[in-house]
Amino acid sequence: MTGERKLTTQKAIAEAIAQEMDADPTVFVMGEDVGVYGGIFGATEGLLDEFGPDRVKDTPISETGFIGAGIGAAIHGMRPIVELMFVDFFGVCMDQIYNNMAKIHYFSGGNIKVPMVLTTAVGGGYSDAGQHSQTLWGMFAHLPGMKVVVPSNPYDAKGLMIAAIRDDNPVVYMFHKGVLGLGWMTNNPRATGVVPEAPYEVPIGKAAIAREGSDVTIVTVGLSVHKALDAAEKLAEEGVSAEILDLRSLVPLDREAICASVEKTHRLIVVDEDYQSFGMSGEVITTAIEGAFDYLDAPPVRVTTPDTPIPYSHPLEAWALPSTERIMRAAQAMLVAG
Amino acid sequence: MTGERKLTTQKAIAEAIAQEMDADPTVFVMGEDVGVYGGIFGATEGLLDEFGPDRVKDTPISETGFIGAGIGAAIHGMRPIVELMFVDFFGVCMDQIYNNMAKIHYFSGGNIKVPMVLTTAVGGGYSDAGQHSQTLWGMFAHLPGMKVVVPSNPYDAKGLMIAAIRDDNPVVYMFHKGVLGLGWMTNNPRATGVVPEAPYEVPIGKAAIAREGSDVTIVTVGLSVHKALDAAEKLAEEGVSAEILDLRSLVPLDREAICASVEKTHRLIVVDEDYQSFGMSGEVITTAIEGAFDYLDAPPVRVTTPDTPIPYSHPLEAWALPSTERIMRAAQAMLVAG
Amino acid sequence: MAVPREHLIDMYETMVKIRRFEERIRELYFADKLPAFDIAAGLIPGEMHLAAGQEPVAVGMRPHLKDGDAITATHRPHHLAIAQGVDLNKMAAEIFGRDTGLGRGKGGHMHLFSTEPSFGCSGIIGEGMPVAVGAAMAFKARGTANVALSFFGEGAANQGAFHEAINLAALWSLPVVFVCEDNAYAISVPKTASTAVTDNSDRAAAYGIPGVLVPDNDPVSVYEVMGAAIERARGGGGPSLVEIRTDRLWGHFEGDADAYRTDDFKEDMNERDPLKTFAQRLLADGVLSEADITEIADRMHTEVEAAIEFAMNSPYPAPEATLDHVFSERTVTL
Amino acid sequence: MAVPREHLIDMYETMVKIRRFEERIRELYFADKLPAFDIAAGLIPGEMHLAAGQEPVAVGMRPHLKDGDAITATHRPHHLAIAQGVDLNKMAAEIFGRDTGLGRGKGGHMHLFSTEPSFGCSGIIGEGMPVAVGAAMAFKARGTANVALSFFGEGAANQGAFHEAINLAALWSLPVVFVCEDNAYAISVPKTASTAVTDNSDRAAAYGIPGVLVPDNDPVSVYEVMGAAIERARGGGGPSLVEIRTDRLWGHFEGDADAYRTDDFKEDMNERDPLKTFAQRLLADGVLSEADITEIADRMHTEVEAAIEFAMNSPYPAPEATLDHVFSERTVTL
Ligand SMILES: Cc1ncc(C[n+]2csc(CCOP(=O)(O)OP(=O)(O)O)c2C)c(N)n1
Ligand SMILES: Cc1ncc(C[n+]2csc(CCOP(=O)(O)OP(=O)(O)O)c2C)c(N)n1
Ligand SMILES: [Mg+2]
Ligand SMILES: [Mg+2]
Repeated sequence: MTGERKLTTQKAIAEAIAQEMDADPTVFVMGEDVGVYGGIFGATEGLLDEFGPDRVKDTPISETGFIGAGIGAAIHGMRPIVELMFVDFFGVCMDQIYNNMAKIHYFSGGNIKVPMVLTTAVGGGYSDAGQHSQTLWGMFAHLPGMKVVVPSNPYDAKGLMIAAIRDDNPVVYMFHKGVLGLGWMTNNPRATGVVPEAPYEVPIGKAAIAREGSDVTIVTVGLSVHKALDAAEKLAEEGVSAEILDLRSLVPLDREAICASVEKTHRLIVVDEDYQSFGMSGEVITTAIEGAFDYLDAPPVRVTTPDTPIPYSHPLEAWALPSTERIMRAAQAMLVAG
Repeated sequence: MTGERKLTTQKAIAEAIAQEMDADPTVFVMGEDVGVYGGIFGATEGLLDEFGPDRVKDTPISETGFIGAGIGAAIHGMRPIVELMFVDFFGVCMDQIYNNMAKIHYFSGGNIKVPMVLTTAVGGGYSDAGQHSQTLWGMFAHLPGMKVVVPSNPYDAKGLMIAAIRDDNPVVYMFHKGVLGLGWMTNNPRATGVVPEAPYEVPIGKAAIAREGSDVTIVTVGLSVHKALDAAEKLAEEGVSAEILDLRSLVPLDREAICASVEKTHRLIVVDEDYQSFGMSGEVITTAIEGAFDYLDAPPVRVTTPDTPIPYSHPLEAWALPSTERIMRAAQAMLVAG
Repeated sequence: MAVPREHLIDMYETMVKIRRFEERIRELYFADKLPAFDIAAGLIPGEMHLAAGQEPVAVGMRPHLKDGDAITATHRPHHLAIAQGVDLNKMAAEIFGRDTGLGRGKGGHMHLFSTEPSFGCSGIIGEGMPVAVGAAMAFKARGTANVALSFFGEGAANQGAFHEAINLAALWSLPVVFVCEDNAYAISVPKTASTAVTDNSDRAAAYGIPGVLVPDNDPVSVYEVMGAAIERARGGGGPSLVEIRTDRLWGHFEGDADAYRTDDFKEDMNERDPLKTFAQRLLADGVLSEADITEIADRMHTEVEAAIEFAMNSPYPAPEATLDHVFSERTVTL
Repeated sequence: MAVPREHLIDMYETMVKIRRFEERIRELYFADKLPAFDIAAGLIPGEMHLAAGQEPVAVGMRPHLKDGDAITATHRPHHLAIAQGVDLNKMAAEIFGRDTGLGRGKGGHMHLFSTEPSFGCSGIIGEGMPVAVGAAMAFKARGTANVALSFFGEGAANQGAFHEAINLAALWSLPVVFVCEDNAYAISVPKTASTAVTDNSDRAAAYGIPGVLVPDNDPVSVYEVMGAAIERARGGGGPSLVEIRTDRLWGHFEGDADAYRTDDFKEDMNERDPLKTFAQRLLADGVLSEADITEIADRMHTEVEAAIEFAMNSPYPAPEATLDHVFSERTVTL
């Protein structure tokens, strides 16, 4: 039964890339340690053996250089997949990403396409400290011209990767380390799931209802989807029915899905592993306010990472990042209050 | 009457820097064209003559290099003022800004201070196109560890600059080109105003009520304060009383002032020259929702730059950026609807 | 290398065309901006960086280009675009912010993008250098014998992108020619105050590639050096780094008081104006007659005028077009 | 340069201390993480980059340091911090995430900051290089005869920050020594696959400064070269660039299967382990006796053990301390 075949998210990503490389000779991969190592988080595992060093290129530690080169290659007929090892490193190369990759199509009045996928690992929870644990998706989503996708499970990871590679626009593909199912990360049962073998797309810009519910809507993305699902299971025992919306992409943002769910449940919690202020949590709440103001029975609430660098020490980090417990407390407080 | 002395915002900034350099030998300035040229936007006008090339240093076009050097100097007893010519250039040096300047104090558990001011020009409206017209303050405010100030007038510009230089934390000081009163920019009468000669501080983190009103609160910052004031004057003729809150700083954000004004007027419009989504407009609205939900008579509205790169052609840019007309239309629609 | 007569003439004609274009843009830039200069006003608002004096850099490479070659340029792009043969009408229209422009008015003078020929530029120092590397990667992968040329100022040679891009191109032996237009100034900052070495061509040693200096802003010297570098790249010999000493005759941007350069400096520079000196040389060598010179001027001026007229008679884009072209439509679906 | 006996002994002792520290961290890192390795678990969660084999780089500069000198290091910082004399207790406590740590548990092993001596490091490749330049600016401005030392891997030498920082230091003739620790690998990528030249010391030519190669991971060679470079910088002679060939004996981080390096390579490397070879040489030269060697090992092990104990007996910070130290209090008001 191929339909019942299970993969980890990491293997689903690597499979998606392999299938597209197979189908389209213009697709190639480059980045630090994507070759022999297979990517620090395994996103390019096995590709070097299958496709050789011309299509799976290890690079120097020159993110401005090789991301800019990805843009040039994309303009000239290739479909590069370029890995920025950790999203935290964006600062050494953001000009190429936000001012160049994301704007050339616009500057050219639509004449030039930049079909490039920028893959990058996001997220914390394993004490990798303040320069290796950020998500930063709110910042990428703030800057126009790039799609931003964040899969939370193996099925979406494969389908979104295939959609991203085939998309004629720049797509930033953020994979959360905690949903990859890596052997050396804390075991996460939801990081393994059924993944069809044949290529398929998951449309970019459509949220998914990860769990249906009627009392409160929890909008989130990435690893926090799992934390929200855990919270929802426990809340169900307390008689609270939580609906969980997995955004799957921040750009385009599925504002309709947010409002539709809020219209149903009348309550909104946003769970965001990114920094609290000036980011995703505010945007999602504002979206609900703009589209479903009259339906809200209580002010929406956010469960986020506070506006501090991510601390190293385990008790601090565990306190700072959104947790199942914090989500539960937020829901309980809201349902009592509202 | 020194109390009645008038300066442009640009001259107020240069005066503030000069006075602090005079008072404190550890203060120095570096950046591209800050010397003979006096800064492309005049923020360092006259300083080279007064303080010489050791304290007013022209740099190569090496933003990572000299912003990083500012950090090193700040750690070792200096108080550098470092100019990033346009905020749009952040992408070539953001690692030094957000991962280093903004985080060292935290990483060191408070043992190391980085008393540095990063000055930068922001804003559009004069057809400088998509890599020279952005404000991006929402992005800076999203990333923890740096204060973010945005003066809208000469008095605040001087006082905030002095406060920033004396602050022991990194401060990003964003001056909007349209409020500087430069001879070669479209004349803006509000860019000239009374500025006391003696040094003074304007506290970082306190919003100012730029105009009192009772029907609707308009929260904004930078040049849009002026547009909102123009709109308020016209709205007054129509019998609408708008209160205008000039945030002056995004970090710290004066959430109390936002909520207090909304509690008074029951209506909120946010005017933001930054990109609409995942930025300041959502944060201000969410702040009001969190703090003054029950006071709101209508869903807050935003007047922003859409999520597109800033277009070059005048009719496009004029349409894209927040304007007095758009602010008026928003207020009118809200007061009719609400 | 003997320069064929038709190349000499072609280079001269192109120099005239470039200079005329820059002069006309300059005139029209100031229209409706004076007496109280307002950068936001007039037919062409915004910053305007003109390349008068730097024509030799552009025309010297021109005869060596082939279909499919790519150029990445800077905030000062007109001379290179014209020399490569970018559609002059569309380029002018873009500068005037019109719907018929290369970017339908969205890009403006610092963001001129063309597909045939492949030209791009940007407002960020050093931004184009890695892009040229990527173009060369595509040429290599697709097996076309094309070359990517990356132009940048001497100020840009201190930007990290310079180092990363050249190392990549050298490492992967890609068909790129890196060309530093050394006009001795980055806005007001002289090269001596920004660059720890005298010649950026010496920096080629850091990447194990050839570095060549063209010391004299002479189209023929540029022709020779660029010919060799392009041939080398096209033949699989890898990248090289060329530095060309040139002159920016006018201010950094229009409206720049240019007070940071002495009158002596500016006088010397104007005396060695390459357009004048090249014309004199072609006359002296009998390549062109006085009548040819006049005819060329007329023909080039007419061509430029036609482009300016095309631009000025073109409509502005509709304001709501702001929202177009952030993303393209999807062309591939399952 | 004859090396004084006490420097030889000091260097050896410090090598022993570093190695012991790395060994103990390694052991404790794996505590509670195995059999199913979980990076988030155990006494020391997160990434761990150890510098066993690179001790010569650290101890060779040590005798030349003065009070007030500054070091910026990388993600692999322990050897340098120990050699500079950073408080070992606080450093260990930081690695264990305790409230008594250098950063009260906020920074962790990649973010060790000390004021006396002035030490900093970071998790971003190349990030410390410009910071060292700024430290040197402050030394120059304040008239102290101090030097800033910037350490980075050979992988970092292809990052733009390398270029920008060295150009600045050379241009302004600042007291900085740039030291490339060439262990031939950046994670799995060999230097040959990342760097267009063989020796990064040759890149000094791009900045008109001295470039020196130390080819042999020998503390005495490092001592000599670093002594000259530091003296030069301290005396106002400006920066230099030193590349030291060294060996990373273990994986890139702990848990790395290190499958990208051949067994032969690893065997050779272990055979030339600098701790062993330096001990042999000091024995052969009569600088130390077997008894000295044992005594030093005991003393250094005891010192390391005390630091580890201090760390493990220290309390964790309170969770809410997360919110502290984003900003400092204001110390100056009007
Ligand atoms: C990253 C970045 N930093 C600064 C600037 C501002 N700027 C625009 S042009 C210029 C000078 C460029 O000098 P050079 O590279 O020599 O080119 P030229 O103007 O002389 O042609 C500067 C500093 C910029 N556009 N991008
Ligand atoms: C800007 C940036 N890019 C990539 C990384 C990921 N990374 C961490 S260490 C490393 C290899 C560094 O190699 P090298 O500079 O030779 O130092 P070594 O690890 O050998 O000591 C890489 C690529 C990073 N931390 N920062
Ligand atoms: Mg120049
Ligand atoms: Mg290395």
